[in-house]
Amino acid sequence: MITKVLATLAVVITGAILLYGTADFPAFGDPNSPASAGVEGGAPSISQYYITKSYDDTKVPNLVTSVLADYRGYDTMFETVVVFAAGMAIFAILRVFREDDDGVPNATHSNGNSFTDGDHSRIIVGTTVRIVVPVIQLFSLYVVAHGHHSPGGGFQGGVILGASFIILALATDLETALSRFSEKSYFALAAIGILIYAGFGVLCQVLGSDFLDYGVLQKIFLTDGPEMARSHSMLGVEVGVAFTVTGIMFAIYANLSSRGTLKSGL
Amino acid sequence: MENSVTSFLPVLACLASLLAVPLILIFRKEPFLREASTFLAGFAKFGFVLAMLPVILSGKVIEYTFVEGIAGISVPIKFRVDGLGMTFALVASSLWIVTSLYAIGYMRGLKEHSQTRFFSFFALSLSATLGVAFSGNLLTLYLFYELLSLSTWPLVTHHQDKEARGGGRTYLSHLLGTSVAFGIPAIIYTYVKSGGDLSFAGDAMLAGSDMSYLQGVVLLLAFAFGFSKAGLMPFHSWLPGAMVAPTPVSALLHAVAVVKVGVFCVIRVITGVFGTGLLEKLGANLVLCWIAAFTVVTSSLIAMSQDNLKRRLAFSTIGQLSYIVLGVALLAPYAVQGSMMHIAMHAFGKITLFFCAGAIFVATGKKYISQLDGLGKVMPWTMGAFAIGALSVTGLPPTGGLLSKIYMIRGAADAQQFALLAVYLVSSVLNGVYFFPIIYRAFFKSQPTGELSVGVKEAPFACVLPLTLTAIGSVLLFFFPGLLFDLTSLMLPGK
Amino acid sequence: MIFALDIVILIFLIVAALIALNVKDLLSASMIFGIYGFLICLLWAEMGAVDVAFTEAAVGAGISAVLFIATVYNTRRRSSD
Amino acid sequence: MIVTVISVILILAGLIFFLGAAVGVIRFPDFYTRMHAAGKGDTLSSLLVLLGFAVYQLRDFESFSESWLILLVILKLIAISAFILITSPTSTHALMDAGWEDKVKPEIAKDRSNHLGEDCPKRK
Amino acid sequence: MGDQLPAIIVLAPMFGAMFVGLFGNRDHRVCFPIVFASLLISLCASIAAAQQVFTSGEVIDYFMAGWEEPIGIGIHLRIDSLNALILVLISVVVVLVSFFSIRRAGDQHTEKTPQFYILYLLLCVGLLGISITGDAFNLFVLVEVSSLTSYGLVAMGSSRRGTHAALNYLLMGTVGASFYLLGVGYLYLKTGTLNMQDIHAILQANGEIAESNAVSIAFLLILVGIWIKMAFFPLHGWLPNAYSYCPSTSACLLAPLMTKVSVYVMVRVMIGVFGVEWVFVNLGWSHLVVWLAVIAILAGSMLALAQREIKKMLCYLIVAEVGYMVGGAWLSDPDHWGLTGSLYHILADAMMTLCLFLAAGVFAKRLGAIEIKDLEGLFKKMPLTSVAFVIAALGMIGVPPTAGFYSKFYLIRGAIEGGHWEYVAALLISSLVNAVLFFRIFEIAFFGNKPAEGHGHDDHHEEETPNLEAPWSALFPLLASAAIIILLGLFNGPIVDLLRESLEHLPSIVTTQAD
Amino acid sequence: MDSETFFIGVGLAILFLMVPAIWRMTVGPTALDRIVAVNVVGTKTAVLLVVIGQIFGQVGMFVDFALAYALLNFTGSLAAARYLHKTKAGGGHVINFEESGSENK
Repeated sequence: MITKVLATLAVVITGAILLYGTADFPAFGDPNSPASAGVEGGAPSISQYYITKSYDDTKVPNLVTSVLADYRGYDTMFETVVVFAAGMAIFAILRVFREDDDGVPNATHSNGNSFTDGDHSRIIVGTTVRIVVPVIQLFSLYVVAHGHHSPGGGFQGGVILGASFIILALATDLETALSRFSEKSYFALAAIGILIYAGFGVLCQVLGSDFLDYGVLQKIFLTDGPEMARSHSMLGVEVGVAFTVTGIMFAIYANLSSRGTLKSGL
Repeated sequence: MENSVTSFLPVLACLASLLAVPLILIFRKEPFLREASTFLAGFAKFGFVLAMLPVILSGKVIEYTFVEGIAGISVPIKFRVDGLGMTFALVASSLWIVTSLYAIGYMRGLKEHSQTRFFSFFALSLSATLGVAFSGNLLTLYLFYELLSLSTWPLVTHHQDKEARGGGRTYLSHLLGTSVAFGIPAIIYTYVKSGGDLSFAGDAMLAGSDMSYLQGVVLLLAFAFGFSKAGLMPFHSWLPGAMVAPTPVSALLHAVAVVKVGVFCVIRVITGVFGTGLLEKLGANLVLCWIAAFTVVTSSLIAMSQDNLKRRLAFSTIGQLSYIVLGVALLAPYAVQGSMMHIAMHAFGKITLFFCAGAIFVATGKKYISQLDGLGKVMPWTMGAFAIGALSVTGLPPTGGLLSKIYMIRGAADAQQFALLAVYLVSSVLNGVYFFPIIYRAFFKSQPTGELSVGVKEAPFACVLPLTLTAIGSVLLFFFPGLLFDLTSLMLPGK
Repeated sequence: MIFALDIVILIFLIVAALIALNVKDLLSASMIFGIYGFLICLLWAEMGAVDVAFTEAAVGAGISAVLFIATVYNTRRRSSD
Repeated sequence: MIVTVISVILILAGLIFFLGAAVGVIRFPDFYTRMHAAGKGDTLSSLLVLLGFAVYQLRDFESFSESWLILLVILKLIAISAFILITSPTSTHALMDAGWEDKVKPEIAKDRSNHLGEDCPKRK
Repeated sequence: MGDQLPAIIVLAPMFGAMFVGLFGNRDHRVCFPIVFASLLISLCASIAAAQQVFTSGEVIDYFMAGWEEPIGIGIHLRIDSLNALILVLISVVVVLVSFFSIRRAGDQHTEKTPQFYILYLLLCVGLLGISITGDAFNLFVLVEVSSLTSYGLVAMGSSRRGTHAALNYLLMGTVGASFYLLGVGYLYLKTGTLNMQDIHAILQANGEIAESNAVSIAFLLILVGIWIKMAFFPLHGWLPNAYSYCPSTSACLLAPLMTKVSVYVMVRVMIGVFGVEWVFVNLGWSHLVVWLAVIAILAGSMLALAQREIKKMLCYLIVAEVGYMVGGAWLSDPDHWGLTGSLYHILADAMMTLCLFLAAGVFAKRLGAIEIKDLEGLFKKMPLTSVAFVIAALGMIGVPPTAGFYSKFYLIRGAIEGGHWEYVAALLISSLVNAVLFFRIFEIAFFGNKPAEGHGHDDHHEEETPNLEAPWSALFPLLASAAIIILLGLFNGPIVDLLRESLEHLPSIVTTQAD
Repeated sequence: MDSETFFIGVGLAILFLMVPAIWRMTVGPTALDRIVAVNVVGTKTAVLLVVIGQIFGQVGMFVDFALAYALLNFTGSLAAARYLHKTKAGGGHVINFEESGSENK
């Protein structure tokens, strides 16, 4: 009981301190706050720079994607590394290798259409899933590709693709999902994703500029200016992120729901 | 800066015994070769020290820098050999040869276990002792001081039995504890106060700085108790505790090397860190004098009550050490020179006494004074040397102890400290009181009949030879003190 | 930012959060967490941050509810505290 | 003008059906009835509201060639409503089935026995 | 190629991790060569960068993705004299522990070796990234990377206590990271930029922002967040269990680095972002924090005294050492000796902790010794390992030739000049307690193998005990780290001179309590 | 009244129509009732997103988003159904913590 009281006390104190700190925050979204208009002591405000110059720097209308993938691309790379590390950590903790288990989950059950067999209650869900999942996967590719123009991008697309495999696993069972997207392949996909991302970076270094400086890739993409090269390479980078996130999302689900045995799962 | 010569000799001298350690480890299977390598190292060390003697006598100072120090940031690790360092080095290296001879006899006699480990740590502690002797600044001094306490711990606890464990624990807790608790802050405070200069060269570090009386006293006591190897009263109990060690260890280390290092550091602190001028101005030295005086008197009283021969000698050592501390704290030039000479005199005297105690134990297995009746007739050489040693320690004519005592008494008179003069005289009498009953009992009492007298004969030759040599040494020091006198006088003008 | 909607969604959010903490049955707790995710996505959408809202929608609706239920499936259903 | 009127009508109809569903969720006695209200009510009302918005988009539609973008939006809106139409009933069905498996007892008036038992004895 | 060094340092391990991800599963033997190659590359790169910084004296600036003109838009990596040595330290420790991990691949969890090495390399990426970045938000992302991988590494062991400890570690670590993020958010709202240099300039330029509550609360949040990551005393709950119940290879990797890099982050935030005179003069918390550090030191040492397991004892020693570093950094003495001492102590303590944990790992593996009393007759059974263990222990106690003494030397010097006598007392008491701790172990190790009866028995040559010496893959890192401890000690002059280059130009603080 | 306030009105109406779902969530005697609340909130959110898009004026941007939502919305209830199906009236697949602990020692 005492710990509950102490815990609430700590939460209340921290909350009070935080609120006290917000006393002299600028109003929400007012144009001449330090964040948007900059302060005279330091460098010119970065928000102004992004808003005015990001289109003619990277030819990408969606400002968020350009900041995410190009200006602060280094951060996003490490965000993907965090996701990758999470997948590895969950594998390291949960994955269990039985002595008799040969490691490769073999789809042993009947070869009938796994969507509708088993007890009849799976019919309705099975058919809906058979209709919806392909659409979701197609839509997720659209989201990845369309990161430049509308909200979306590598991370969201990857998550939706991962979710589609999870829906597949929910509708039928883990074995069929794993037979379509086995352990070896989703770890390889995850590793390839980050390699694509970092590969773009190193490619820029090889061509003589700094890490992740896509402008110099115009020699490869044969675009007339560095801006279009930046836009193309951002798309490439987004694809890399999508690969990693898809692989890791499904890895986490597979390990979590089957307690690491990759056999009978939720 | 007086002219200083950079030469590699001090390093060779210090490392000579260190190089013996691998030799000892290699020859651990053949005892003879192992003993030979210890001897070789002993002679080499003494040879290198002698080689440095002419340079020092001509007034120059030998320096050698291991690690450069950057001004104001880090302190260099540097050797600087001067008169005081030379006297102590001469004493330590010469007596090491004698002690290794004695140790071989003792160890063979009692068939001790793991002798390789014993001899290697013995050699290691000797190189640490010389390191302290030659250290050029307070940091190097502290470095070798710590190495010495660590390398002597396995020696003290050599028997690995219950008493050894207890003795070792008190030994280390005192030495390491005081050096960390008082030594480190004192050194760093001096470093801060003197603006980044810890070296003994030139005039004393804190000579220029403005120190209040209180700061002076606290710092002086921190140093005095920090270097607790000098055995000042509250932190002296490690010395009787260390008697648990085999006799060669207590002979060389606890009569010559370890305790003298403590006193050596106190002398360095008073002459090198404070400088006699500053102490006189502050008058902070009187506190130290009275502590030393108190130690002298009480340790002599305790010594009288001890029945175990080695414990009595231990308490007498504590008393003698406080003689030296008292002498230096008096600040009078004669007293300082007398105390420096007393290092050598007491070393020769006390080591003879410890050798005799060991010889008696090897020959008869007896430890207690009450059992020594009539031993003089049976072991004439040992007891004869014991008598000479006793004379030297109490400071009577035919032995060197007298000279250093006279200087110290003269110094006390110059400094108009008549009360301390009285302490000197009284304690000399007390020395006599706790030594002569032993001699009387050995020579003039008849041997008790029955079990004790049969088969008792003189100690093995390897034990008797060293103790006679040191006895002769202390007598020689009386007749030819010239060398010792010149070395210690070198130190005086500068301070 | 649409002030009117904002207030209502914030209230719902707080209610959902408190309930999610107090409910004993872990399955309902994960379901309420699903609702919490939906409301957060709405909040960010009406504050104008579309990309973040999209991510929260995909992760909140798509995966985190399912992962919570999978965890409850593999552990106990009744929460201990 | 006519377009906005139609869309307002559709949206209001949708809201009314939402209201019906909402009342159903509160008032109905047991799980099945609430689920039934929520499932059906929400699907239809979302459909209506979304169609209302799709119609509303037509208000500044000139010709097929220039404002194809608006058509795209309308198509997507219709797609959303189509998918809601597909997925929402499925999830209702799945939950109902799970509820039934979980032996959740429907509220039946005291005197009426469980007629479902009689009607389809074989499906226990 | 020379100017690409910062990127190479961070990315070599990342590429290594990915290649292990791809090729490791097929055949585990290929893992270690990739790991070793990538770590070696980053080691050479960091040494080259450090050498370049110290010879030319100016800072290496590296603008990620080429965005340079307005300072804040891209991410900006900096290697100055402050973090050049930290980079070298991390890569050295990481290479040494990779040797130690060869043996580990042999026994438990052989199926998970590739995953272990991936987490291992990604942790190195996180740590190197943290110490090299000049951007506040990027620091958070890298803290995330390193904490996540360390949760994985701690939880990998098969023992149930290990996973439970990892859960506590995860919960507290996430709280710490979110505090840091909140702090950075507050700062962004008040200054409008995320680049450390830029924030510093803004805080210097206009006073009223620096005076505002939001900025001081931002500093408090960042500080508390980092203190949790650092296991500073009141917030250290996760460390003892996490580092003692996890597999010994992870313990050897995490113990020396995680807490020390967080201390570096605290110093970087204090100097680089908020500025020294703002932190000490404007805020004036230095007395409070020094007293907290004193409590941390004493509590850490006392708790270490009470432990029976070796690793638990070492963990509480880490808590005490963190107290040293935080106390040192906050001494606010006139010419920054406290800061120099704590930076130097990062280097010294990392090596000492590495050596001690390697030794503890070897004891656990070869002798099955978990408790202190199992270490009977250690000196006889494993002579070489115990030599390294003794050197590291002397370092912890503060015996001169080792680096431990010199770091205490600078810390105490700073404390005396800053007038913090309670900090001096705490340091000395803690050294004494360390002495008792380690000599208790030496006593058991030294006395154990001889029956405790009187002296003078007959056999006089040592009988041969079975030599349980550790394999070379464990011995090499042990002896190397012991040697480095002594070398760090002997050459502390030049090292501290380099460290002080960045502290030189800081304004000296003339505070009231300087006596 | 112009279209913007109308759509805010519609938004508010939908939000107020969510109140019973939230109430069902708080009170809901069994877990299943709370799942009903999830379903109701789920579908309403998709519609609300389009309303917010309309208030902001760029429906095109929000439509993608709402479509994603509509597609992913039913995973929650599918997972819950699957869970209940698997654990059949609490009997079926109950793992006691100790036994599972020993298995992966």
